[in-house]
Amino acid sequence: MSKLVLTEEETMLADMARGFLDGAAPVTAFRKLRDAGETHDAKLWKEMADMGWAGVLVPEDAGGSDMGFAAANVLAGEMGKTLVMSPFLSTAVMAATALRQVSDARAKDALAKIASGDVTYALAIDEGIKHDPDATTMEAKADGNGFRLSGKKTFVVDGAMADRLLVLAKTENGLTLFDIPADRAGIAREKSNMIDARDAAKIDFSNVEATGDDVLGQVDDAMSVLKPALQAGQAALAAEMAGLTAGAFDMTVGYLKERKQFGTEIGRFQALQHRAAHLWCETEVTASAILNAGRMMDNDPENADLAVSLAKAKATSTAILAVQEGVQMHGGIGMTDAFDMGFYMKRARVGAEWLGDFSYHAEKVAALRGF
Amino acid sequence: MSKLVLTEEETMLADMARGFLDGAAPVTAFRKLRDAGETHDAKLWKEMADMGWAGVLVPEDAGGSDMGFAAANVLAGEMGKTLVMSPFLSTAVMAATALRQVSDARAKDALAKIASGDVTYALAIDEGIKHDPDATTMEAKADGNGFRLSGKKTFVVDGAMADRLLVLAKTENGLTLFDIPADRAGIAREKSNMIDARDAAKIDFSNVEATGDDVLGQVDDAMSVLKPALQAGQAALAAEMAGLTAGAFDMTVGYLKERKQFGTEIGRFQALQHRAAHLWCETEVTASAILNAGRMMDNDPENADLAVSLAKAKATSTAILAVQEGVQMHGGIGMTDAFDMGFYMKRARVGAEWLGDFSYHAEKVAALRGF
Amino acid sequence: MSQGQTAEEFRAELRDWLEANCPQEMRDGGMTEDGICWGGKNWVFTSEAQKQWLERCAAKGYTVPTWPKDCGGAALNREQEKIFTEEMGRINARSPLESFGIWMLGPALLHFGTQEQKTHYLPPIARGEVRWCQGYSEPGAGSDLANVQTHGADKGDHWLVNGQKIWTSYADQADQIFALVRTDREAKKHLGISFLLIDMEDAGVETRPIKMISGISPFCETFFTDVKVPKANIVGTENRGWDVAKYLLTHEREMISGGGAGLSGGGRSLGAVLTDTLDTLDATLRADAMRCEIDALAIGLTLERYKDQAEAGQGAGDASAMLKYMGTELNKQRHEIMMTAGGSAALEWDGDVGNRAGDWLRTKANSIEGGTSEVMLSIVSRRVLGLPA
Amino acid sequence: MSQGQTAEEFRAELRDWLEANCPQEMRDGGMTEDGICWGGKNWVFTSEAQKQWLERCAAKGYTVPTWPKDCGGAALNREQEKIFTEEMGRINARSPLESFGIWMLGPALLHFGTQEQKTHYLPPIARGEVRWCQGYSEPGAGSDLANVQTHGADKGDHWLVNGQKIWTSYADQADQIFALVRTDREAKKHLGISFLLIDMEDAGVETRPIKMISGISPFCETFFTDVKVPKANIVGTENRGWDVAKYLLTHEREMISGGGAGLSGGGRSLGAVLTDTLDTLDATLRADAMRCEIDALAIGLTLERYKDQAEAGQGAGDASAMLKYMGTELNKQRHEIMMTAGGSAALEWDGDVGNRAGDWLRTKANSIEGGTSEVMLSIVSRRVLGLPA
Repeated sequence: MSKLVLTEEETMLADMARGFLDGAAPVTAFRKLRDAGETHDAKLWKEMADMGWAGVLVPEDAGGSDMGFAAANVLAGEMGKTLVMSPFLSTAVMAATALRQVSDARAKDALAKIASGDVTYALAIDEGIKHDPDATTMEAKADGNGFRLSGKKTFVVDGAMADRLLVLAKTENGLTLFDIPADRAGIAREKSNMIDARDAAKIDFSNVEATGDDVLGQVDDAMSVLKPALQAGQAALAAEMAGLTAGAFDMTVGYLKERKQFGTEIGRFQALQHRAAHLWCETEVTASAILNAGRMMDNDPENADLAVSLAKAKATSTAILAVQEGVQMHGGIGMTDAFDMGFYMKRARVGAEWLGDFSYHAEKVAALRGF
Repeated sequence: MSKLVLTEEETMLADMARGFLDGAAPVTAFRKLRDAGETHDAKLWKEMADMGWAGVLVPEDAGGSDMGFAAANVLAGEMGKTLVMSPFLSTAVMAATALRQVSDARAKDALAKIASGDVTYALAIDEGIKHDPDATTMEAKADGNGFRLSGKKTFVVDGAMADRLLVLAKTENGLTLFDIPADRAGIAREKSNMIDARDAAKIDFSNVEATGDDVLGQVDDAMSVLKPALQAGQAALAAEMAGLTAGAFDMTVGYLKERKQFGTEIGRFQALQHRAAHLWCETEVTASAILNAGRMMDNDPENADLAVSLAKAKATSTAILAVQEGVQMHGGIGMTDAFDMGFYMKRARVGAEWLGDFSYHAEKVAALRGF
Repeated sequence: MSQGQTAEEFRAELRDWLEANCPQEMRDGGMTEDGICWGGKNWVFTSEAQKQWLERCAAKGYTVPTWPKDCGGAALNREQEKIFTEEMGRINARSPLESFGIWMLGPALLHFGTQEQKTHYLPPIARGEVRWCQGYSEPGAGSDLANVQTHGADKGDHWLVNGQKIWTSYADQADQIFALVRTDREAKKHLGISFLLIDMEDAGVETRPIKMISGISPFCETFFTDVKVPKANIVGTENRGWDVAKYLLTHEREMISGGGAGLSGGGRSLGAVLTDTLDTLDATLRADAMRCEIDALAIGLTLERYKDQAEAGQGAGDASAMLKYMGTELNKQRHEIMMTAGGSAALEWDGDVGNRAGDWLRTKANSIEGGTSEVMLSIVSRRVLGLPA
Repeated sequence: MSQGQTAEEFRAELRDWLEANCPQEMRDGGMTEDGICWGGKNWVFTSEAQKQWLERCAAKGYTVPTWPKDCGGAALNREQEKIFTEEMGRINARSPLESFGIWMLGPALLHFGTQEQKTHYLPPIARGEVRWCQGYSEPGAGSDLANVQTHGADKGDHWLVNGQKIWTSYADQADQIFALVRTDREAKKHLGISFLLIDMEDAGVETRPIKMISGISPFCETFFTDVKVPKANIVGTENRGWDVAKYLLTHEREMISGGGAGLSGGGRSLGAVLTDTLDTLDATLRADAMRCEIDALAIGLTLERYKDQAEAGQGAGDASAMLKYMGTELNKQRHEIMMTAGGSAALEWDGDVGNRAGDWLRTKANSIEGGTSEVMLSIVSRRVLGLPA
């Protein structure tokens, strides 16, 4: 197994990403989009595609940069620091990973379009208020050579803007994953008014036609395609949350050093020092879990379950702590919309929930550890 | 409902108890007993009986002082502060409460002997490692007009020294509570080597004879007698733990004021100040729960379940926090046997476990609050 | 209700009155942001029932049940107040009126005001005719409340006030403001402050809402430019306004500690709230909910205990910092748990579980406003435990 | 094993060697207090197998696998060391030898010692022939380790040492002690201390065990009265012993952080330990166990990451304070949870669940010895985060 240190390439990638994002997508850019009610920045996504980010998990022969999961996590982490709005997780990480599980010309073509930034994807998986793919009730009824999809999906991240949807539905003997255009007849998308100001949609499928060609992978066997995709998404989301944590933490430590009260910097108060120090310790420990998840997915994907759930669970609890401390230590100013900390708090909450919350992954860790 | 303030009588009782115990049973007395391997101080118990403490829940016409549950909690709290070793909880609180549920001459006689300090009791209830009266498997087989008891009980507090035992056993259609002398043929008692240096025993019952007269209350209906007794014990134990918490906390705050390091009192370090302050807040909140439990048991015993489980759960978590902070803030000295803090830590652990741990009572609270 | 009434007579009479007078629509217990009646000159009743309910309660003194009758109250004693809370809770009645006048200025005037001030200012508060806001904090001062820069220059019969306040709750909707103003720049920090009453319509008073992370604007910035404040508009003694402020902070702490979490008056079980949206609770969620429920019950009892103590003549004093700290931290935790239980539905503004996210974000201010949790812990540490400063 | 070996060749050879040489009795993974072999002149082996296992490992350099060969080690690189840990874990082999010589003095001598000191002192440590203890703390100094009063008077060819140390682990069973001694009373606190090596059999050295709350006495007080210490017995430079001590504290932190919790080398799942004694875990217990397990795994990976970083030339430095803090706090929590799961059986000394109570109480020292958690947090705060002192 590779070492738990960033490689030289990874460090360079992080530096390069940071440099680009500080210019092209600082938090002020997020604020502008939020204020304008925009949930997608097409120009930014095109630039990311040009840098090979959209194709980070696309094979080179499909035009990708094929840098691997650890590299994808590095990018997600840097995006997290400045709350970058992009379809990176749904398209470049999850959809690409799903498509990679299938080796046919159609999938290769789809991967090429992801890498070029020409097509975006969203995953229409969940139906209830908690992440639970196994509880899918939406039906894909056999109809001649194809299927008819009817049902509702919720919390479809990037679902309002995506060009295509990966849709999970029940078929006769199991679950099947469909890859269909988002504008197909019978699909109605309603954009949700999300607290993190990002794109998520409720999608209604009313007798939507799907052919056998629209099936990604095998009928009744969605999970062999979907599971690696979800894992990749969970790990990258964990990395994004660690980035977000770092962003919030840096603001907080900066404030502790600069803000004066009762005649001295508040960072001189030991109670705050120890809480900040504890938080930093948690971020260090979280970083190890995320690095490990990337390594496991790249080197031993069959056995990456524990590593991924560990990373998502730990990143979630650390991010929640970081934004709580961030707001509290900033005092009243941290509560105002004019200040950025609230953005971090809201995004942390959405990240905590998406693709399985702390409990969901803690239960997985417990099961894999024998209790 | 009576008010959640100590009455004048209760305040006087507390002051009087403190005065007596500081002289007769300070922590040094506990240490002496521990060093000598003694788990009972007969002379002390006799003095307590003379003051009416053994009969705190015994009706006046049976020679008791009949001060009520809130008063019993006051006494338990004061004993907790200096780790007083006595059969107060098993005998004066639990056995007396059980006996009070039965109005016959035999019970009255037994109550009189409790009040006078002449007879001590222990409750032989649990068989597994966790408190769970409903899981009793020990059998009392019908045998002529009487019963034959066979099985094992564990964690019988005061079980090695008690004169009599209240034994919970399965009869044909339910559970039955027996009140028998501890030296009856077939009973073998083995004293456990407890971390809190108190009396607890494993007791083996081998075909022990019991007559119909030995049944306390009705056959197959142990709980109508036992449940109030356990509740009284749980509340008084919660009070003892709150006293123990106060004892440990006072030592800790005293140490913070006096101990110097890096050239100043360690109580000047804000991180320790805030932790101490938080702990004090927890003790205040715990005090309310305990006062409320006493009031409910005295005024509305039928509906005291929630109040009692709340008190035991909260007292447990606060005590565990108090001794952990107590040891940590004292540093190395707090870890030595020569220092008293370790006694508090060990007793807190036993108190946490006895008569239902945090989880046990938290589950009860949840059930009573509808989840 | 007469002085000679027994508790049970009082309860029976009250129950009958409530039955006859509380409109059905006001029996939904609604303590959401939308359900509250704040009163004031600009108040627009959300329904005829809300108006009726306020008027009927005001007529009986039930908007401020413990205040003296000549101040608009019903002069209930502690036992009667408990019964009042119980009976209101029994029919799930909404509070007829909430306001900073009731919570804050009222207690201050009852303690420090002249008889004339009491009968002048309090009855309109009790009737919901005048809405007050609070002007304590200033930009940059944060937790250091006594760091007051807003200045009142002595002009004989009035002070000429200049300066700026921040976190003035609902100042844009208030009729009057009670404010801390520095009236002696030479004195020590705590000894040159006066507690003044100012009309928001006075020339020179301007206010600007602050948008919060929860999307709403419950707070404002308020600016004073050459505002004339008559000398009669002072509560307590000149330059001793800090005494009034300190006294009020205690009240504010108790209020914030219990209010948000619905602790007094038997709030709904957290677990029951969670099982509204989820069939089963995962181990970690259930464990968190149980701990939170235990703390909520114990803190609720502590509020009761302190009220009982107050009636017995033992004021909470610095221990009110404990109530404020424990209550607000609990409330934040409670809303974190509710967000987790609400899943993706809680991530939308006004989604299927209502404005749960807004309420959650609002709680984050609880441990900042009215003195931060850190200030509360320092108060306990120094003044209750006597640890060295 | 030769330098040119591939990883897989090394693994195969090691596996064969372990299979042939590790006695069956030594394959129980026993890292309980009783199972440890500490070595030293007074050591009494608990079994023939323990003796054999030590001798066979020592002959291969496997008691100190990463030390140079001329110091008694096997000169394994980081990759080989990982394989070594994995293969030992695979057959559940006990560690052949543990000692303060291995953990503490070894690293100090390898970094600061002369070549002569290395080859003189280290091989006997590696063979388990000499047992060392540590003399840092002094009565009353607590966390203020540099507050050294034990004095060494310069007598030309030796120092005459007088003073007292406390918390000297197993000093009553050790052959030698490495101690901080003040050799310049005029210099600043940190600049007058030397790091000296002293024989416990020297005239004037006395030791007295301290009984702890766990009932055992792993620590002693150690007294020095006119003890002559030759000038050659210094590590590093005179009066610069604090540099050595600081370096060692880093090692100690990493050791304490991982050691107790069995974090490196895939310790057993906490949940699995709990379900040994309980059929089902209540919600709160299960939730606590899950959180603890997640933290244990993440902290274990962090230890691995820091080792990998060290090999890549990035020392942990002050961040080792993080490892110490997180590891010891976790270990305390883990044992609290195990006590709860052990129920009444865990409340007896040596009850049905072994000495669980003793182990639990022992962990309480983890966050005190080798620098308290508070000191660790202050180190992180100041040196890592750069917050003002």
